[in-house]
Amino acid sequence: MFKIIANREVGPGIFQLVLNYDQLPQKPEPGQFFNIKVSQSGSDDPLLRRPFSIFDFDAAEKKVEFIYRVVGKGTKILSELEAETELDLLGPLGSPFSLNKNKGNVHLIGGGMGIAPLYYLSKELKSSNQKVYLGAANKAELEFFEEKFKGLGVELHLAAMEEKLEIKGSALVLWLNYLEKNTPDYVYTCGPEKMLVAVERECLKNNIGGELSIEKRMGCGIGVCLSCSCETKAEDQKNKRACVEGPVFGLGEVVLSA
Amino acid sequence: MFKIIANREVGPGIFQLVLNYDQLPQKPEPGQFFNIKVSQSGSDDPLLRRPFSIFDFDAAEKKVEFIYRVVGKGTKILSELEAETELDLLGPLGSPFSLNKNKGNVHLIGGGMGIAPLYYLSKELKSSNQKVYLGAANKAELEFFEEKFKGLGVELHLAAMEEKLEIKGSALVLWLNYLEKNTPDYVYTCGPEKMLVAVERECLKNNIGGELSIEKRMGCGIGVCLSCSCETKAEDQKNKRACVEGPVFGLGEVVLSA
Amino acid sequence: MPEKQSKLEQKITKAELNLSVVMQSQQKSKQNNLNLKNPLITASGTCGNGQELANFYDINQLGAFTTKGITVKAQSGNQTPRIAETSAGIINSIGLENPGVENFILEVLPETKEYTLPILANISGYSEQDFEVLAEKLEGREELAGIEVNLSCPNIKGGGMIFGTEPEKVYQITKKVREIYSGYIIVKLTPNITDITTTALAAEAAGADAVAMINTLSAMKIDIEAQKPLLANTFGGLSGPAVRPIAVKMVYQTFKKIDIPILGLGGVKNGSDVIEFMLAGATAVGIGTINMTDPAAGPRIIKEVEEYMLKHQIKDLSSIIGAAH
Amino acid sequence: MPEKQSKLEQKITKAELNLSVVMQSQQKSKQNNLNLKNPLITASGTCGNGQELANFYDINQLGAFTTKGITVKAQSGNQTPRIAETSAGIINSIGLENPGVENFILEVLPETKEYTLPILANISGYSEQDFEVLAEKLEGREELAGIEVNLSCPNIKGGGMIFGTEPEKVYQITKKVREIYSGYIIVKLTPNITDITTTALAAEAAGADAVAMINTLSAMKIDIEAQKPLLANTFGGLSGPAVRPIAVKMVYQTFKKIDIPILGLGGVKNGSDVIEFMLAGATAVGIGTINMTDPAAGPRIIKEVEEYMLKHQIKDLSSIIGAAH
Ligand SMILES: Cc1cc2nc3c(=O)[nH]c(=O)nc-3n(C[C@H](O)[C@H](O)[C@H](O)COP(=O)(O)OP(=O)(O)OC[C@H]3O[C@@H](n4cnc5c(N)ncnc54)[C@H](O)[C@@H]3O)c2cc1C
Ligand SMILES: Cc1cc2nc3c(=O)[nH]c(=O)nc-3n(C[C@H](O)[C@H](O)[C@H](O)COP(=O)(O)OP(=O)(O)OC[C@H]3O[C@@H](n4cnc5c(N)ncnc54)[C@H](O)[C@@H]3O)c2cc1C
Ligand SMILES: Cc1cc2nc3c(=O)[nH]c(=O)nc-3n(C[C@H](O)[C@H](O)[C@H](O)COP(=O)(O)O)c2cc1C
Ligand SMILES: Cc1cc2nc3c(=O)[nH]c(=O)nc-3n(C[C@H](O)[C@H](O)[C@H](O)COP(=O)(O)O)c2cc1C
Ligand code: FES
Ligand code: FES
Repeated sequence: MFKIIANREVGPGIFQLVLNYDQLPQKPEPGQFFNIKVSQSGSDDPLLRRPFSIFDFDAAEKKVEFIYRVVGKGTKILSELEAETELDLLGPLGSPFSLNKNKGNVHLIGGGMGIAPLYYLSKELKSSNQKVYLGAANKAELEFFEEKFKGLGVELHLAAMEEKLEIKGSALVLWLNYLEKNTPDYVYTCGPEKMLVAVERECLKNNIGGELSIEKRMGCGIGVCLSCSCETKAEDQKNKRACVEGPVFGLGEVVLSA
Repeated sequence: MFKIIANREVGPGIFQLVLNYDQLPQKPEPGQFFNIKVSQSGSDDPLLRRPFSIFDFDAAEKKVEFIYRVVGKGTKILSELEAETELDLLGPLGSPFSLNKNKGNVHLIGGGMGIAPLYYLSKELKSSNQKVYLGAANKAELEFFEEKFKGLGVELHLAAMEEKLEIKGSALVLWLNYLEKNTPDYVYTCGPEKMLVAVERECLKNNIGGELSIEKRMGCGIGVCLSCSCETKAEDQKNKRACVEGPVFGLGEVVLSA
Repeated sequence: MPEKQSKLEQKITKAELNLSVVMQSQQKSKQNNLNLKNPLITASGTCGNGQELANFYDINQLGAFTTKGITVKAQSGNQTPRIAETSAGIINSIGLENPGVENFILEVLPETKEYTLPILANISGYSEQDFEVLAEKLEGREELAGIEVNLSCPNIKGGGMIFGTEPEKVYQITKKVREIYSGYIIVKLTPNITDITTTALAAEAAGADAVAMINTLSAMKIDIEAQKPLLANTFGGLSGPAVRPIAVKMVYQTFKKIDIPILGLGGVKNGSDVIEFMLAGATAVGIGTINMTDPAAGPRIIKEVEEYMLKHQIKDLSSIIGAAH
Repeated sequence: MPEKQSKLEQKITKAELNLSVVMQSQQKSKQNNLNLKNPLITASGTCGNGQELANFYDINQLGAFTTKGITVKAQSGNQTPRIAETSAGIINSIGLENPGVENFILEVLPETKEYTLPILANISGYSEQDFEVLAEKLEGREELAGIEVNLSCPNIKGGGMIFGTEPEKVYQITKKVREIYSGYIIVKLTPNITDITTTALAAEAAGADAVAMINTLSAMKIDIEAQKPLLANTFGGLSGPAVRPIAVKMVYQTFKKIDIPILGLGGVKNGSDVIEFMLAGATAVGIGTINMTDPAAGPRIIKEVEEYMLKHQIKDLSSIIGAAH
């Protein structure tokens, strides 16, 4: 059982959800997600759980954190829940980012809510050789993230679409600006699928390895329903499930739709 | 808009819901009800509102109170709502008990949750010549009501099915025991339909006037859907709606089903 | 910056929004069209005859009003319970409680005279002949803009829905009504059918001006404590948000097959649902169950539709009809 | 007091409860019956092939397990999005993604060998002949207790559901499969039909041992921002609590018309829903969508059924089959 400790707006329509847990089946890793039931006990609507990436995790304090944007019915209901409310979560689910390889110069590129999983990743990577490129609509959406990432002491670059920070534009353009002078050995990225496609294209072209995390509509989050199938580029063309084999995939592993 | 001030268990599975209101279209009268939306904003389930009789009303403090038993999905959800939660209510709805006639010796007979509307009625009747007969499953279910009615200074008789209070039995049997020595001029009753049938039969036989309040499954509570139609004993046999012409009817006015 | 600027310049304002829709008539004269100031039409049986809603808003804000279904003779309806709640839906078996067409004309119609919006009378029959009688009685009634022929009521025995599941019957009854009644005719179809386009085509061929879909889905709930059907009538009709995806699909599927307008309904709750039905191909959209749970829904839904139009910079609402195809 | 006492004495305890049900076979030998320790059967396509649920509970606690639908050849399924949420329901258009019957036999069946509960293979075809091929391949496979013939998939073109809407086709396919396959045969019917009893009767006449109802209802959702269908496949099948009242009605209506057992399903979420289906006439009850939202539902539901039995002092669960009639 999970209990809400805090559920507060940290940007325009963006909420930080901090939960306390009794116990977890395993330690959550960066890139994994939880599937959260947002309906009242006994209510059949909304029916499906909502998947959210782990933003932060603290084993000592038995805390798991999420950052979510209010976009529809489920996140609206979630945003109205008060502290002390008990929540029903499934997880941690899915395959995480890989951490253990010797990756050299690492870039993290996050757009919009795709930033959420990168924070816990950045924290766990523990490498000093990390550069983080984040983009969002405006400054207000980035402020919370900026503060958090600064706390990790990583090199941080910010862009916004509606106003000039480092540049006025997307995380992608920001990163591309740096790419030539500063080629990474490995890339982690999460954000709009269009951005993922571009990052993937650029990396494959330049022989840069990396991983991406995608958002697919999910029925179950546990691998039973095949709602989240991704076409692969493997020879056997076997589909992979975003909820089990993903949401993190190697660059070039699955077919993205831009 | 209504806001929960208190929502606490006052008996086994029985809750007292105290609400604050901004404004009401009119002063609620005893026997009227409110139709409460129990689902979260945006959720489509449970779909229908839940009707509850007014237990108490305080215009000075802008408070309206209900007593409800947790019986199913809707009342379960209601019982889990915390103070400060905003609620969507429609009301006051329905036709109230009549108060203004010179009624002489008045009996109030309430069974189970049928006691709820009788408290506000008893309070508003203001007559000293009031005798109240209440019954429930056990003492624990009656304790809260006992205290409240005692506060009104009316003559109070209590019965329980599972243990002996004044008698071991129903409110009906309790009342019938008194009926011969103490014939009322007017009767108000609310409770299980079986009880209403018996009270009605007894009163009609003895030429005692009175009113009863019935619980009918309702679709709308405002008279548009005809879910709550009651057959009448009137000559034109025109149905009456429990939510508009009722829930309070004169004894003998509508056909009860025992 | 320049793009933004020019967008701002072009921006459609609320005052410019045009929510009106025209339900074309098959009868060639333009004056037979049903002109609605917006696509919202109350669904029969869920709004009484309008008076009750007046406590919540002025119903003249809506596109049109449909009265509770009437029959030739007065009906006291089914036994209670007549309503059961299900997941995001309700099952009703009201059983067409109504005063009969004579009293409807004497008592109900005069009350609607105050309304400035088009009124549609919903008619139901136990036999084909019933529909003829009803059409005759209502022919020429100036209070009415048209009639909705309910060939889909699941709550009456030996008639109602059964007519609506057979394209030939739909054709025959519609044709007869068309011969008698000169106003706007909407034929209301049942979703309890393998292929609703067959009955939609039949209605069109017989001269209906429009079809309405959907009426309720045949359904039941069992009281597991009493171990018997919860509704006194055993079966009833399912409506509410639960059925919307079925209704939208039927509208979508029918849109390309017929040329007459569709009144889409089933589970509409918000402005977004109205948009969904219109994108699927509905010209007008019915609001039913929502009136029961949220009597002030009408104007709220209109506001939400307007917000959508502003967001998407849609000046004429009718431009989105069928746009999802 | 004395009544209370005697009631206490007679009281059935949890240990005495008998949840088992027998799905009788039309083939006269008793050994062809499907014996279930309880009525819960996983619904095809909602439980993978069982391994994933093992993280949540031992699926051997259930009555039977139905595998994801298989076809003759491997299928990669429909494009995504394949799922849309609706009010108290979901629409799926998975499109029968599966490895094909050969791989099913080579890869999936061996994995089920660990299970001690009966396994049913769900088969789908694009042509009548497909069903024959599948029946041949599966005939004699000892891992299987039977097959579920899916004549109702709304998610594949030119086959699937269309078979299930025509009683003659249901009869023909069932008869062919019956001639080839000697194990237990359940024919899964579609609710997208005017009268499901016609196809149930056809399945029975052709030798099906049981019928399953319902598969999903044809439905759609439109993405109003993009102004196009949300599912890549446009249409999909509606399941979940929203459809339960329709499913229960169909089971109730069919129970009196056929003599073979009914596997009832559609929107089961709680023990009370299992009871509802059984009271309506189902011998066994499928659990589908609930496994997706609440993977540990199986044992919870069994516990709730037991609680109901204790409350109502029902010793043999099978005694309530059809009791609401
Ligand atoms: C693995 C994974 C991790 C995610 N992590 C985050 C995160 O950390 N922060 C965050 O803000 N969002 C995250 N998302 C997206 C988030 O799940 C959706 O925004 C959310 O489900 C929307 O729910 P809703 O009810 O408000 O929207 P609605 O549109 O009402 O939802 C309707 C249905 O569509 C699904 N849906 C809608 N948008 C998305 C989407 N973008 N991706 C997947 N399903 C969607 C919903 O889950 C639901 O089933 C993640 C998605 C996935 C798959
Ligand atoms: C005019 C009126 C006044 C009432 N006043 C009170 C009161 O003061 N205190 C109290 O505890 N109860 C009262 N009731 C009964 C109360 O409305 C129901 O107990 C409640 O609706 C049950 O909701 P549920 O979701 O928990 O039960 P569920 O069984 O899940 O409800 C399913 C549906 O059935 C309806 N329903 C179930 N039981 C009843 C019932 N007994 N009467 C009418 N509809 C029912 C529900 O409203 C809902 O639509 C009153 C009923 C009416 C009609
Ligand atoms: C209580 C109730 C009564 C109804 N009565 C009628 C009726 O008299 N005639 C008719 O054609 N449809 C009737 N209907 C069907 C509705 O008009 C509408 O077609 C259906 O409910 C689907 O729309 P909704 O989901 O918005 O309610 C009734 C529906 C309800 C819920
Ligand atoms: C994701 C998903 C996949 C399904 N796949 C199949 C299938 O392969 N074969 C089949 O016969 N039914 C399939 N169904 C239908 C279910 O087995 C079941 O009949 C239906 O969902 C109704 O039950 P429910 O409401 O409990 O889910 C599928 C349903 C869902 C939701
Ligand atoms: S969401 Fe069900 S398999 Fe991935
Ligand atoms: S509940 Fe709708 S008319 Fe009374």
